[in-house]
Amino acid sequence: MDKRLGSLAEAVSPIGDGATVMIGGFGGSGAPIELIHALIDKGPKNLTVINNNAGNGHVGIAAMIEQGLVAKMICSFPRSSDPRVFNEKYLAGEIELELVPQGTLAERIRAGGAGIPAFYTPTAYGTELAEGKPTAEFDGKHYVQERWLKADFALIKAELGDQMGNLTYRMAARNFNPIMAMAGAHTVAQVGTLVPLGGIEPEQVITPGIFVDAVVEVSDAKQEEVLNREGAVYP
Amino acid sequence: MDKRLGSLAEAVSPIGDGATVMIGGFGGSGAPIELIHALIDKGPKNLTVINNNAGNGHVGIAAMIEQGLVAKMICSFPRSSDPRVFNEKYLAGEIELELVPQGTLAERIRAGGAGIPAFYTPTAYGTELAEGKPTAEFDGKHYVQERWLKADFALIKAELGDQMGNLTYRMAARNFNPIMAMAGAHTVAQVGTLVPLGGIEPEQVITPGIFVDAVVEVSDAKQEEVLNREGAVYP
Amino acid sequence: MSETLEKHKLSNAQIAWRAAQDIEDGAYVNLGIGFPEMVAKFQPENRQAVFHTENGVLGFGKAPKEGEEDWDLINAGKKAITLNPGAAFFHHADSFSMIRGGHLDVAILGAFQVAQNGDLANWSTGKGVPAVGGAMDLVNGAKRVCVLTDHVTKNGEPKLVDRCTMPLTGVGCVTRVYSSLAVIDVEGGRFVLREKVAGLSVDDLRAVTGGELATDGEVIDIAVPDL
Amino acid sequence: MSETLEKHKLSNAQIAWRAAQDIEDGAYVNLGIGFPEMVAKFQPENRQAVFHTENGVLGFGKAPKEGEEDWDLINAGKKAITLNPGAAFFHHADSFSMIRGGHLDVAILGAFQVAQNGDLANWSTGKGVPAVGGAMDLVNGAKRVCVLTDHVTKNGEPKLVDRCTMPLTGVGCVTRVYSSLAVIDVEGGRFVLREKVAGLSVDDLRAVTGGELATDGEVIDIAVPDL
Repeated sequence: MDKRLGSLAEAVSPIGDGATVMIGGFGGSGAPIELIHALIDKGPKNLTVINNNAGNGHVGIAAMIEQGLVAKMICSFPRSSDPRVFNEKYLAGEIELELVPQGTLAERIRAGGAGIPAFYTPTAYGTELAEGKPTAEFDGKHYVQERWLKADFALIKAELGDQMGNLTYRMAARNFNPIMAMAGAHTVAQVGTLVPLGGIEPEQVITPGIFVDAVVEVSDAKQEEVLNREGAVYP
Repeated sequence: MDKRLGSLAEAVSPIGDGATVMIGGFGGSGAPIELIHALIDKGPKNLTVINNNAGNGHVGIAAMIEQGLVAKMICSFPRSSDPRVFNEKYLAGEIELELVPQGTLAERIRAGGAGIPAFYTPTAYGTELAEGKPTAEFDGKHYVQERWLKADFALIKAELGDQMGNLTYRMAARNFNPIMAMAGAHTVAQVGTLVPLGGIEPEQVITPGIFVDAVVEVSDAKQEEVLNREGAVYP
Repeated sequence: MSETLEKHKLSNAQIAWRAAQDIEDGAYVNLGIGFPEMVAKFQPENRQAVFHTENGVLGFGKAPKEGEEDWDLINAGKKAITLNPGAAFFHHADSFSMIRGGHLDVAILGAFQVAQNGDLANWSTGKGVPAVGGAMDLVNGAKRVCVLTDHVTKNGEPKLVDRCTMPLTGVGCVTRVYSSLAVIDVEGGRFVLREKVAGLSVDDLRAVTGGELATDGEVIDIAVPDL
Repeated sequence: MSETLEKHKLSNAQIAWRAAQDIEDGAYVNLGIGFPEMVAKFQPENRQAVFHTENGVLGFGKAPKEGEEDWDLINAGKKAITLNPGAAFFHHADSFSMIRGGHLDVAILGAFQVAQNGDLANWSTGKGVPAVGGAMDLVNGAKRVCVLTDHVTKNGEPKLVDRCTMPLTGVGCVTRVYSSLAVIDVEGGRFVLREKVAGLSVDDLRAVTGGELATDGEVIDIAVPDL
């Protein structure tokens, strides 16, 4: 078993038009910029992208949107220091938005990975974000039924990885990455360092390899926040 | 903030008659034997105990049952190499059993800790363990609705702990301990070694301290399996 | 009236300071993006609160110096943070398990409107690109949900209202409001005045408060330092 | 007939060997307690399966030598195990997320009865103290659910039946049966014979099989080593 791939292009090659793609990260931390940019190079259209945000500046997810790859965003907070790309498309009616409370987004993704088709949450009860959703009462309190969220692909960023797909994450760059690894039918991880088998202590593995299909090393990965502060534009 | 307690007796002192108590461990691994035995010394009655099993031999949960503390067990597998204590009480109608599939038990506990009052699972659909439970169809497949499981107390075992309640676990002794820590209204952890703050790397914390109310060091903890192989009996 | 209000009203720092005094030692606290973040600065000595941020950190500390930021170590507002000893990282589902599961003692948020039944509107003006973040989870999960806010809008309209007219964040969720003029509990479907700025009467406050502003025992003057 | 069956039937080791040949390189596999555990021993060379156990381990290896057990390192049957390089530990909710979430390629279990519609009964005889463990999760979660079993009970009754009479573990879940006499797929509400022991005819098998035993293309003789 060896899940290592030699190139980013190979890693994103299965992603075609109309795919649903989860992309890890919260703002710039944990965003798999190199995988995203390789996907832009490949250029599939009509993607549905699931991420907490909707891109910042002109790199990463913002660049995907700017380059016309994205038909729909599922996110909790499509705002950033420079949200122009998404905003303009959204206000022009050129991109669809499914707005999901952040905890519900996380739980729906986790449910997708865990085989739980639906669950109840107090979040959003009585608000417009729960309109049209089934509700139920348990022990005198009201809850909204939410459905799992799965994706054809998950693109994530990790710190260490091995050939079986075991992963660790760097500080708060963990965020959505482990649960998206679970919910993607085909999960690709870019890792800062590929280590030999046993290079991650079994007790310190955060994402067990069973959730990961491909691993590609990007030892000089860029941080989205840093790119944006430099005014970078992709491509 | 200092969650350290000086004695096992102090750690179990809030647990009174009729309480629901989650107890970590899978078989002997991860079972907080010293906390359990301290609880036997205190002697509350009519407890509901949640554990994967229902005790083995004459120590730990088996000893709790033998000493008459337990009115009801919620578990998935009340069998062991020496299940006499539970078996006799059960067949005599002296102890109640709620049998829950293991994954549903784990998910119900996790849901209790995560504020999810109910969820749907394919597990047990069409079987007698789903009788009387609501069912629903999603995308053409049938599921059973299961409710969260919470407890007044959780007694767990960890390897390292600090004064804020951050914990790590030893190998497969992790099992139910982290999720029970989440689902217990008052969670007490016995830890093999108390380390200073910062003694656990923030990326290697398995149970963040927010889920833990009290920590007590038991540096010479016994392993249930070893005790049973020695024929130990408590008290 | 508006001049009187301006003269007596607390600064944002003073509101944050007042809120900080109610956070007990050992509390787990989530501070909303922006103004509520100031609460952390005003923790009383000898008390240690542990701060949670939705993106998966417990136990973070002050902002780093400029130039020393690590952009993998940020809070929910995407600002750089540092760690205190005993900090922990975890993924987003675990982070919101802490919130939704009732493990946070206090969430402190801003508000557009708070209603006397505890309804909160703080996420959408109904215009532009909508964005919600974690607010709806926080208001349904934390044991206490506190709001920091100016008592009135820039146009002098009450922000404490009979009934929210803006899109709701949560239903019946707010437990206490720290406004620029008062400390008010939400109890039994009404506002209950606990503290007020010294220069205004209860009736002055009623004039700028929507809904019922009740009293229940003594109303004391808010004591805050100059900030 | 029963003497003929006894003469031709495969040993448990041979059944386990046959099942092992269908496990592809890189597969994630959960083996039930007892007889199915033997499958691990018979992995073809040059193929590497990763074994999962419900109590929170991926990538475990052989049993340790007697006296070298670490009782914190056990499998779901509470037997001591060892780790292979690349192993990982995780908690019970994550472990069953792997199962329920469809991440396991194969689950291999024992059976009391398998019905032609794929129903499985393997957890309760209806007597004594009931115990279910993880079986109900495994049969609803793994991509392929395979059963290892004697073809008939000790009394000669079919274990492959028209309809289960014992308490069900799962509905329509079994995909393949490796019995002591045959390899049988469950497809379209019937048993489809793929392989059989050399000494018996298809009609011989039908005589000891409940429900419909269909054929669909060639039926080959099971090739297994002496074990």
